[in-house]
Amino acid sequence: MTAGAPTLAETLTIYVARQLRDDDVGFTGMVNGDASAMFGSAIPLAAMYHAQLTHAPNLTLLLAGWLTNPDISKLETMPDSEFMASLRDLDADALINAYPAQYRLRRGDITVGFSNGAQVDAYGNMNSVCIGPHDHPKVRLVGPIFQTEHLAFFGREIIMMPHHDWRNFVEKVDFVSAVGYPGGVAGRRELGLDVGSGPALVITPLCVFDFDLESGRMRVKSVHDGVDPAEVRASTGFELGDLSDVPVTPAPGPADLEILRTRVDPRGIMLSNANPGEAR
Amino acid sequence: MTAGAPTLAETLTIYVARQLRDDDVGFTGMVNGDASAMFGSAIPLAAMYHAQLTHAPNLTLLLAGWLTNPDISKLETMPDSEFMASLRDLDADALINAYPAQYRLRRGDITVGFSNGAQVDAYGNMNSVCIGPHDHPKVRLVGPIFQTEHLAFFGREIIMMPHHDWRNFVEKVDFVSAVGYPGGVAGRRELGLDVGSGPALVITPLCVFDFDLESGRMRVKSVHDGVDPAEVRASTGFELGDLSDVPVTPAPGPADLEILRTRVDPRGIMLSNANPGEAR
Amino acid sequence: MTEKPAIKSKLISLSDAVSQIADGSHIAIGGAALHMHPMAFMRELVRQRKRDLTVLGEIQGVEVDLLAGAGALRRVESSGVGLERYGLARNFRRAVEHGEVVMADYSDTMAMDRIVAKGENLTFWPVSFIGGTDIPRYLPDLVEFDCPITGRKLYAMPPARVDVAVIHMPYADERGNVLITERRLMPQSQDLVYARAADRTYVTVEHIVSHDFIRRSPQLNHLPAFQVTGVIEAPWGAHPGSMPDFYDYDEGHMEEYVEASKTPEAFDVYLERFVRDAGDEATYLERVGIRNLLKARKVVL
Amino acid sequence: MTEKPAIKSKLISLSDAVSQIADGSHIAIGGAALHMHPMAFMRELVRQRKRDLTVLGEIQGVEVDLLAGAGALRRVESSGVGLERYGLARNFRRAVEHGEVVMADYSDTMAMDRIVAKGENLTFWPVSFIGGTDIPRYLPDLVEFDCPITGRKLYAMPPARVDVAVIHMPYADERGNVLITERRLMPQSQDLVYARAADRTYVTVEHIVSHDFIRRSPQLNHLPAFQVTGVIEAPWGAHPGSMPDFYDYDEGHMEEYVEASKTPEAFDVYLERFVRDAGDEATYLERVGIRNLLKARKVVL
Repeated sequence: MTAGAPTLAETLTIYVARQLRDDDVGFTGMVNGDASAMFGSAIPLAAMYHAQLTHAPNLTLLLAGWLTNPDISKLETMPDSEFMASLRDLDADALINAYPAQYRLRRGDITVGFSNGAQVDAYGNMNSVCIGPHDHPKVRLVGPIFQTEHLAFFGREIIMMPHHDWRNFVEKVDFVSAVGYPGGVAGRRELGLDVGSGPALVITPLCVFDFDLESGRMRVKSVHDGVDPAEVRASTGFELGDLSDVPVTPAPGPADLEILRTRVDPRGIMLSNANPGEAR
Repeated sequence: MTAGAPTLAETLTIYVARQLRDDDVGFTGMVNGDASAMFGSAIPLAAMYHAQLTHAPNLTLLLAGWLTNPDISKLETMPDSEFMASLRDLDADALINAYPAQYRLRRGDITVGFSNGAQVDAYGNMNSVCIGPHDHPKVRLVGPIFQTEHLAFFGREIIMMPHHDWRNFVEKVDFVSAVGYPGGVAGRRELGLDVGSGPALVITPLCVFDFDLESGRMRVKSVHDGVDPAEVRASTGFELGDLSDVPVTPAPGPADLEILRTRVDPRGIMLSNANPGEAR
Repeated sequence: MTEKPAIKSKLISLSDAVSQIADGSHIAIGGAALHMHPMAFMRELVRQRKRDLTVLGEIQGVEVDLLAGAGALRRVESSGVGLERYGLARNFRRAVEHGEVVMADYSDTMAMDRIVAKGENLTFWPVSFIGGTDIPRYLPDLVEFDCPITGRKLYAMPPARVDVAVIHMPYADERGNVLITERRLMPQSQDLVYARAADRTYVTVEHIVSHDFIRRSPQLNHLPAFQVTGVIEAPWGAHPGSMPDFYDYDEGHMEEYVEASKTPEAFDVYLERFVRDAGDEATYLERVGIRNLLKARKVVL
Repeated sequence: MTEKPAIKSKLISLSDAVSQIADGSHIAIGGAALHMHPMAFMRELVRQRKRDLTVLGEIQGVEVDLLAGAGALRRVESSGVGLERYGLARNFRRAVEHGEVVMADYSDTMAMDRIVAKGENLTFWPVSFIGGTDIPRYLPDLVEFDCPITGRKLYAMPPARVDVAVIHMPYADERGNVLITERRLMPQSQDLVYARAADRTYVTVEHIVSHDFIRRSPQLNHLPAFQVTGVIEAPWGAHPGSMPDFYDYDEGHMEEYVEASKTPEAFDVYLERFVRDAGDEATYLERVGIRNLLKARKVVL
């Protein structure tokens, strides 16, 4: 069970867990599709639950905003929707059955969130609305959904991108459905957005990005073990600057890995896909 | 049980019941104090329930906005508060346990309401805030409570005044906490208030008033059996005009009275006070 | 004694309810993605060949896709349309890409707040958080204004037009009281917002129950009769989507649906077989097949 | 492996909780009239001689009257203060008539909406229905403006300042999860609005229960721990008012209270005996007397 080198999913789960604080209130929705579900739901859920079991027992896990501190380890299958009775009936602290939900969205109750989008641009703006012009889109996508609020109201947003490709890491998104740092932190302030919110990290199958808060531009913070920085550059549609000193994304230690494998995901239903970066 | 001439409370209950339509949604709170409770709660509740048993079976009775169609006849004592567990547990269609409540206040879900106040003036304005100037009141009263909304949003408001005295029927109230017809219906419209709402009747221990919608002034619609119109005039602090042709408030028929005594208030807990007009 | 009228029954047939929906109506539809949508009502809208409908809500799914594939749809006002594990809603996507359907893009909160504003009869709702997005660019009815208190730039969002709400619920009595079981899911709470915002509200239910059944649990009666226009008994009414406490979504039928939605021609065949030619819901369920239904019914409670 | 910190307990003593309340605080207090107020907390505010408090809520009662009678109150922002069958709140009335306490008069809906606006972090709330009343005349922070959509005259009402919320609830665990029984009364739902609007929220409860007790009924956990600053076990914490499922209001003690409130001198004697000299809640309940408590406890469930 605990043998074997960490998979990328495991490495990223522990990496994300280490970003979490004991006083965090973390929010993730349930995303579908193999790679999307891994990046959008499984890694965030497993990371928050791992953090609760280790350094952040008081972290609050808000599943889709309506299930508080569910016991993720009791999941028998990975839910493919956030609206299923199997989630509703999961052992949890609170089941919110009212609209609006209990957490105070606009007050910043959520201190860390997870989201993804079809496109993200150099300034962390996101797009899940359309490819091509809005009036005659080449591809009509889902819509803004809760992405707008994620980047406007949540504390640190961790953007989980299941695919890393120059077509979805673009200089400018075709439709801004959620706002990063156009003009940096000062630009956010001018737009009336909370400067304590916005994207903190972007995590892909190849690397981790963070942001230069002055310029607002995304920059490579680390590349994953075995990834050539040149591949990151080739897969990214905007300028990344000098990548020669970029470190490797830290690997999980054996203790963290053991907890992950035996207590967070004992049935192997969340992180079992050994290579979530199918687009790589 | 069914012998005996109608009491004033019984007469007024049946009178109010006859104002009610099959498609009405009626709202009353629970008011305290002997005469106030009789006028403010017992008569409206009994009237709505009587209407449900007779000509208006589809009328919706909303007790304090949070209990829908309670079986009033099952009450073992008359509740002296709208926040009591004995009301909460009364046999009913719906118990609203959310804020805001289910009914759509500002949309006019409530088509008929009941309220009272310390003062009411010639234009149907009401006051439950203070006697004397607001900054240094002679008497500090309760506050605007829900009175403002009653007269702004409910359809026909029936103001139930337990005391009829020149000190509480005044030319102008000391503090307008709810608006009648200043400047008539046109005046209401100018104030941005719905012209389909506002006070329809004012019922006292002496008489029934309605309104001249053009001038907005209150006028005597009927005097109760045995009341001298001169007593109404002497007890009213504003001009009432010619009262020589004013009819007598109609008496209930024996069938209505029997239903009231045997099915609406079988324990005699609602309308048992023979003379609710203690201030008379 | 006055002649006593009867207690009104709000129970009507599916076809009578749908016949009361005018072409061009703005309809808030309950449910989310693959779940709890009033699908029986949707199919009857298709059977009666309704046109130019505007659908609104938050997180639309198979219900909008069905209407789009049947050519019943003109406009969607929502935060999204998708089929979860089945990906993009293909009929919807095609209709928007071909300019046949217009999508008005709101964020989740905006999509709900404009419906809340309608229900509360507010003249507008203040939106503070869309500066820098392209959302206002395509919503010409938003008006920029300065907050009267803080001077901050805000958008005034008008209340939504909601002619009709249609939601699918577990239980109702004939009078129109609607009961939801104790552990309700967020979309069911949102359905109540739609129901209270609309000018007329139709509720399809899995079971019509007695009035006494309702009165035993008044704290679960979330939509009292006076707020309901009509109730319709529609067993399996959310199929092929899920209905909590009753059935999960029907994987077998959804695969058939999604496959058909890949081309307009295939989807027309689907519609003919399962909706138009089927003629009613009993025949629809017959053609879906009892084996699919039994499989979907195996939910863990 | 990182060192594992402990699960935080939010359980604190009544005196420690009250010591965290600064003079001059703006406090939203739960309950209504005679019911469900956090009275134990009020008594401790008096014991610790807090001053210049502003109380806000909707339908205040004996809790405001007690603070007024103890000289702890500067201002009330609410739709009303009253004692139901016991009439006007005499200490409050006297304090307002003597200019010692200022009452800011809001209608019920306004009183709630400004607290909702605080919780939702809205910069203002639009009020449409107070034209012709004297309400805006005495609320100088309301600003008239024209609806950006309809041009209609409206008032912008700023969000309330809510430094602290204090509510009394049936159950909580040590972590701060708060459980209300299934049939909750409207004031309990309003308490949740206060709790979510405040910068800090203290919850007194009849019983501290296990974390597992909460997890058996997550649908009744209406205030998850992350929204709670501190929980305090306070049996009979709403006394002399009522607490549904536990006790009715105490008629015997209320009569004594109301009689005492008729003069400042008599009320000072009351305060000395039941609050200040009593020193803590156990002594308060001892002096109230077990016979009064047992009588109030006879509620029909």
